[in-house]
Amino acid sequence: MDILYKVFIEPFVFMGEAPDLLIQTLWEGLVSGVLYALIALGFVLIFKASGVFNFAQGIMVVFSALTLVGLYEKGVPAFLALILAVLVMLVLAIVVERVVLRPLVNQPDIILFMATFGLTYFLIGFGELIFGGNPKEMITDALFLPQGTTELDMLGGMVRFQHLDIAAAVIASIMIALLAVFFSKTRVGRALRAVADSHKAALSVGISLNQIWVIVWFAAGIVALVAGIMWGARSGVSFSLQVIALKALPVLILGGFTSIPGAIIGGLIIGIGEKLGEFYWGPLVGGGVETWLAYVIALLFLLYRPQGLFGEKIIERI
Amino acid sequence: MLYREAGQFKTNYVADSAIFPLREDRIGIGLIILAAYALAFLGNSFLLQAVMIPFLVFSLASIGLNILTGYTGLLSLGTGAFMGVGAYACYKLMTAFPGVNVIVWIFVSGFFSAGIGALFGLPSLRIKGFYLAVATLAAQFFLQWCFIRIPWLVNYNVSGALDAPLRTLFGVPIMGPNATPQVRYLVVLTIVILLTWLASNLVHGRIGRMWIAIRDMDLAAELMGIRPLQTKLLAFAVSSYYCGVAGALLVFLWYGGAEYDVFNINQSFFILFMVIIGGLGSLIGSFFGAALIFILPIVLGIVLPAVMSPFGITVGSDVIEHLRFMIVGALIIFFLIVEPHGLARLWQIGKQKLLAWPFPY
Amino acid sequence: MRAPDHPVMTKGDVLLAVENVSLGFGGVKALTDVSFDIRKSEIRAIIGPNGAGKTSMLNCINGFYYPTDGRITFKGVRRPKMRPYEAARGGIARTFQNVALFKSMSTLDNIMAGRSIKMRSNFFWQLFRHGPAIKEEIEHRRFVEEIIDFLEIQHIRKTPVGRLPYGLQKRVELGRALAMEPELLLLDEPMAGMNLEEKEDMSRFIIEVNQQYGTTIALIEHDMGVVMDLSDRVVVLEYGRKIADGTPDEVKRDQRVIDAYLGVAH
Amino acid sequence: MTSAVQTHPQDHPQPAEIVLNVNNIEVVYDHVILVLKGVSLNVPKGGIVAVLGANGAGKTTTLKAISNLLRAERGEVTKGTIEFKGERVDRLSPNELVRRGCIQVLEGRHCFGHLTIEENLLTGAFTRRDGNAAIRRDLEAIYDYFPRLKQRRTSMAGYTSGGEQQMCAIGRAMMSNPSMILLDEPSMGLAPQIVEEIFEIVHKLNDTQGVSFLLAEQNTNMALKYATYGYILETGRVVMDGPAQMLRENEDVKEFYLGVSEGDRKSFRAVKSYKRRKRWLA
Amino acid sequence: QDSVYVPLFTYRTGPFAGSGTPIADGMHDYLRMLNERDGGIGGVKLVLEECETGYDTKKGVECYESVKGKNPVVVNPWSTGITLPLIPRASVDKIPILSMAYGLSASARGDIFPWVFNPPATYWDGLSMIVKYIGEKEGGLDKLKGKKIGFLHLDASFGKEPLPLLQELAKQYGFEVALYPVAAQDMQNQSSQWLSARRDRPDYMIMWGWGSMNGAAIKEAVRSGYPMDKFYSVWWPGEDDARSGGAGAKGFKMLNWHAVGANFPAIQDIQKHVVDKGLSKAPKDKVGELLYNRGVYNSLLIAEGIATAQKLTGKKAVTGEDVRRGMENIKLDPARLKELGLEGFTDQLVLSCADHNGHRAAFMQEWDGTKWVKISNPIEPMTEQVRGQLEAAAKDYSEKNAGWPKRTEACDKAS
Ligand SMILES: Nc1ncnc2c1ncn2[C@@H]1O[C@H](COP(=O)(O)OP(=O)(O)OP(=O)(O)O)[C@@H](O)[C@H]1O
Ligand SMILES: Nc1ncnc2c1ncn2[C@@H]1O[C@H](COP(=O)(O)OP(=O)(O)OP(=O)(O)O)[C@@H](O)[C@H]1O
Ligand SMILES: [Mg+2]
Ligand SMILES: [Mg+2]
Repeated sequence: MDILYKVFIEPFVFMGEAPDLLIQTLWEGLVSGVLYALIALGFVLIFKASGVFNFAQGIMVVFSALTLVGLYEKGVPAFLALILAVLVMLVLAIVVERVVLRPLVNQPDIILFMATFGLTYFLIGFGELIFGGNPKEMITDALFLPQGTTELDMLGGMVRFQHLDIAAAVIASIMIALLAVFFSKTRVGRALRAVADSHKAALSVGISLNQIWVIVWFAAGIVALVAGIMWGARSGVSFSLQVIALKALPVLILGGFTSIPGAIIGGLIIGIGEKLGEFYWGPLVGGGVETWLAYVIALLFLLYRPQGLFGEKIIERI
Repeated sequence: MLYREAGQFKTNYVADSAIFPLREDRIGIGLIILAAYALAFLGNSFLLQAVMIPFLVFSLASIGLNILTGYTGLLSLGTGAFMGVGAYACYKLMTAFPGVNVIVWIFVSGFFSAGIGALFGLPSLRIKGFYLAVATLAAQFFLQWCFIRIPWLVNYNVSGALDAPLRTLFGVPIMGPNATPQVRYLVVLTIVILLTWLASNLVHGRIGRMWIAIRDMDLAAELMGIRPLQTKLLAFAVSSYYCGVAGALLVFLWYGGAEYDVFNINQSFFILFMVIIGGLGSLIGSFFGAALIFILPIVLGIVLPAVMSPFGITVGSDVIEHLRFMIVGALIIFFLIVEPHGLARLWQIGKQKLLAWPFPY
Repeated sequence: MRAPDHPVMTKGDVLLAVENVSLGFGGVKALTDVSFDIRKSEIRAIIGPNGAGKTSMLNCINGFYYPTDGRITFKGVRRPKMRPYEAARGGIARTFQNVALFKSMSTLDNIMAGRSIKMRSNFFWQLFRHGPAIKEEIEHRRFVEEIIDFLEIQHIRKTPVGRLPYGLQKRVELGRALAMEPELLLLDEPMAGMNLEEKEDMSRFIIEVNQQYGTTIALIEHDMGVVMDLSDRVVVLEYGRKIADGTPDEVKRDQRVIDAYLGVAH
Repeated sequence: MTSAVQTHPQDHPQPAEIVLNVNNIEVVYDHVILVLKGVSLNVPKGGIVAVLGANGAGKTTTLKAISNLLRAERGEVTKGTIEFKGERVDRLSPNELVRRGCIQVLEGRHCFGHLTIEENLLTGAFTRRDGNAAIRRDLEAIYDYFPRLKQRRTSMAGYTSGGEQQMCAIGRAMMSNPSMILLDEPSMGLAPQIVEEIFEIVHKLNDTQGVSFLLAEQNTNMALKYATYGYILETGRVVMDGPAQMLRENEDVKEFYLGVSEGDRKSFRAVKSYKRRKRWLA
Repeated sequence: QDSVYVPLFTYRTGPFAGSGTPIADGMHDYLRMLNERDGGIGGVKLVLEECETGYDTKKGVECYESVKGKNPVVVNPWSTGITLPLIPRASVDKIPILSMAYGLSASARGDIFPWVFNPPATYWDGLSMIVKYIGEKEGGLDKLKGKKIGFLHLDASFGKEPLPLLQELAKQYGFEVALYPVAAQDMQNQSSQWLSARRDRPDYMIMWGWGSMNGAAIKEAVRSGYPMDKFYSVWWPGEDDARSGGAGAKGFKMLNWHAVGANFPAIQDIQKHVVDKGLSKAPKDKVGELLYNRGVYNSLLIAEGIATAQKLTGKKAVTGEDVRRGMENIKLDPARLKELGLEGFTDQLVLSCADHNGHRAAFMQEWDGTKWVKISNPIEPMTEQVRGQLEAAAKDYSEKNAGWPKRTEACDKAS
């Protein structure tokens, strides 16, 4: 009985008692959700366009942010460094297409997945060789990212909103909206979905896989850069940031691999779900449930909808 | 000329459905096994301890994952955790019942991970492909959390770590500080050979065909009367069994002591990559994959400085490490481009060429 | 080949009855109120224009779809909602319109896989590939070799089926279905993409299976020559509805069938 | 090689300009499996050329070699040349070829399952640059050819029936406004009426827009009815070729591909399990 | 030419490179300086070789195996995960392991672990010092009654090791403990922990972190407005970690047992003989920073071990076995430190056959926004409580490892 009370009643009582903390929790969840979504978005783009599950997205986040900061440290003005970082991502997209994707056309997904793992290894080595393994500070000021905190007295307590988080949420939302429109409404967008369906058939109708791939990898590179800037500003730019990309997995799966809105909704569900879970229920088992809660949430949703919330229906026809 | 199919006629189905129908293959396998045993007496302790034992352990884990991912087509990212279950189970068993020989417990510990694996395999009926990965990821992170949070699992050790107490076989220490690399190598080798043989029996028989059927075309398989859930769960269980045994070997016969952290998600990926690069759905590929992913970096670490020093380039260990990462990454991509179906397929093509030799096709 | 396991029915009895079956997917109605029956040991053709619902009909029969309405009776028993493997175990086998072989397996293994439901040796023996396991394996291998001989595919016994040309793949698929020793065999366009010679071969196999073992066959096919020559009775679907049912000759002359399907040429 | 009509393409008087010239190509899959052993063929401008032959003869492989889709299946042209409109194309990427007007309809449909029928058709126009209006117009034209597609335009292609998918694949290729179509088994799985329609469409496109066709087909009857010239492939070699008319009248072709001997169509029920031998495989 | 081989396990790559790099530099540069300035130790050159572990147990074990054959005189794993598998091997291979203030705390017991050294203090020592300091600030340990202390730790054995002691102290002094575990994969994503901290409002926060967890924690603390002067850490954060908190990080406190800065003759010598000659990987301005000096301290112990071994045996090219004896006889008193050019660098350290740790005092230092400032005198650990833990752990270890070899190595009379 006691257990039931602790699990089903107490957390809600507490939510009611301290609404300020509830709001703060929701806000933290929202922010991390948006940031997860931003990483997941990079996965979605590439998956949508080429059916490749890009294991390297995490390292691309780190790599792009490192390039930006690294260039800045070498004395390049911030905005020039930003442009150069974007160019570096373009070059990366082209190289990846040439060297990795082109020879592996029409191979099973898992093989391409593996190839992106090779890419990850390469980028880790390459990035550390150039920029060193030391963590760096994101150049928040030079990029005119807002800092500071707004503290609102409300509901008998105080809720803190970081300006940086607000900016992150806004930028991520704009970015996601733009991409969603681009990929659903344009000719290229349609071609992209075709490619994801079948390389062979796409080739046969004259869709240039090479061109499409460069476009999406570049887009994913830019998304990675934005994610890198935002995460970097929150917790520093270092190679360990790469592991955060793992959190994008449940987001991605929950949203359904191919859906841009899915990434954002999935991000919010996971972000808010895990913060609520950790905050209100975590203490019952000694905390730290956040590490697996996201996956369990995603799993529960999947049992109900095996293709994720917004995923394309799995066609089972014989 | 030495490698020919011609002249070897099969007169009965027993011979024809043998796993190695070619005489040359049988001799080859025999020689390899012999050489592997001989290595225990010829190799130095670095080779045995740092190369061969881990290579065999990872091969075993790869075989486990290959059964699930390669043969049955179910992607799993929870290998690390399933290995962990085996290791912790083995630890509990051998400390609770020190009287029973530890070899028994190593084999028994696999059943625990089999059970847990099957449990986490339940969603596989409904969830497929990359989506299934989330179920196994949930297993990975949840189990890992359990390993840290349940001190009972490590007998309330203050260090929170697993350690390998002294255990003997026929009076010879095989576990613990005094077990020599030779002995441990021989034990691991024997276990791996035995389990590989069993796996090969399984995948070549009815059960293996059912697994492959599910992988290739699960709807058609179901329409042929193959029960999808049972078949998939069996694959999860067998696969996790192998991983569990590999986990126990990893901690107790290789490291000799370890934290929960060796069973983290990276371990899962590491094994998955061995399976893919070795060849999905190939037992021998599991060995190739383990060799490439595990041994190649070691070799590079030795070779790179040696290659560079004649040119007067001396670089730090960190640069070597960076280069090693880059080269391994590039080689993975290279191998995939050369043969996406893994090293096992390259091997097969090589054999086919040999059969056709001296003609190109 | 042996006859199927339960010889409860004799030629001419209704083996399977489809009564007022409808099937819808969201807005699309694939089948509307279709009724017909299949008698023991006959060759029953299902024809109709593309998208008429023929494949969907087969899918209903072997449990892959469950009709939204109506009922299906097999061997006199009304079929509950069941999973496809239960239908398979009940004696219904099929081939597929888009070849659904186990691509990476050899021909032999594909057909052996078709015998999975007949194999019983337990996990333990499988593990050691010994005793009952190997005995059973050999016994079934013998049976499978008979099928291979029958279908004249000895030469590709060990070839991975993914590499075979389409026509042979269809033949292997037939072999796989035969390995189940079914009572009712559903063939979905077994001759699509074949040339004349191969169609002749395939016809021969179908007739032989039907005549020698009394296997009941439901056949979907677009080649009217084949359908008219082989089948005992024909049911015609159009837009998910049954528009004709009868002997080939009757159907051939039916004006609705000519309009909807055959066109003038036939 | 005793057939009476066995000739080499070079020996022919060349009636029209050649758009496609395949010269003695050899194809190897997976580095070890030799499939085509020297195939040569020509397609004249505005011609309909049929490639006939048993299963596994290499028809699909030939077509894929032309459209450069082989590489995606780990196949490779190891010998010989392919020219399209007088240019060597064997090193081009498939989309370059489509841009130049040569498109393939793959065997076994290959529609984009998650796209609707209409989106499928529109992807066919990917390489076109002549504006939306023209594309819309062609889309309507295709709906005219295949009314069934119009009905199902908003369904996901993955859920449509086999025949609908086949129509979709052909329509999709036509959307690219090609000057040459490589058609692989267009009649497979189609109702007789539709087969006829499809061949009529082929004929019409050929007639009115001068589209050339290379047609791999099992339905020899149909193929020879509409084609101007035919090649017969067996185990990776051209064993016979000639004008369609001539092939139709050839005794071997009649017996093995058309199923008529001594003027009558044989009944499928009557076939006996004797093994005949093709004379050219002696 | 005689030489001794000293492998250095380092990690300049991987997720922990941020902490690993300065330590590696410090370790390497001090020994290199000895080579350059004095031609080694006692006339024998040191052969230095770095082996990159990436903080990965697998690679660490591989490093160990690859250096084993070259007769190393000591091994520094620099990771608890790597230390654990090496402990049983050390006695067999006769290679001493120096796990400086990390690793298995029970290995402080020389009678059970003759080959393992973990000076100058265990994590239990460290925790007791922090609690003691907090107690003093409150005006006596008894004033802790009713207070709440948060414990933010890496959710791994390293982070959990001090827990039993913390709980015991909590019972003893009547304070409450709130735990905030941080999983390794969420090191940089700590918003929930700090959110929970807002709910629990702990009066003090103690951190047990490593790698990028430290920097991220300081940032999050600033973000969530936790009072910095109530935030304490064990000895692992570095300047970079504190700096990442920006101006808000002022007041953050941590334990340390050695000086920061380059104002010591020995470190000046490093500048002169190593860094200025381009023999170091460290940028000039990093020399003398906290973790760099930590590396120097580690090498100081190695050098002392070797020097003492030479004195004891009279040999020049000492072996691992000799160095084990040497380590057991280390006596770093102020006089010796002065001799080494490190006067005032650290408190004295005396190891013995039975005590492989020393349980030395450490002091508290505070981040003033740009640098560390020492703010306390050396704080002695609460010996009694710590000893209890240690005894229990050692007993536990020997009980559970029935086959654990009895110490056969003789003790030198000096100790
Ligand atoms: N990807 C591949 N790998 C290996 N062999 C292949 C591959 N694709 C085709 N083949 C082989 O090449 C030969 C020719 O195949 P192809 O598909 O070209 O025949 P086809 O004439 O089109 O036959 P069908 O009438 O069945 O379509 C066959 O024997 C087949 O086994
Ligand atoms: N799972 C499904 N979801 C949605 N629609 C479906 C599904 N299965 C079939 N349909 C629709 O039902 C109709 C009948 O399809 P079916 O495959 O049975 O046709 P068919 O008679 O076999 O045609 P064909 O001769 O072309 O193979 C088609 O319009 C198809 O799009
Ligand atoms: Mg159909
Ligand atoms: Mg073909």
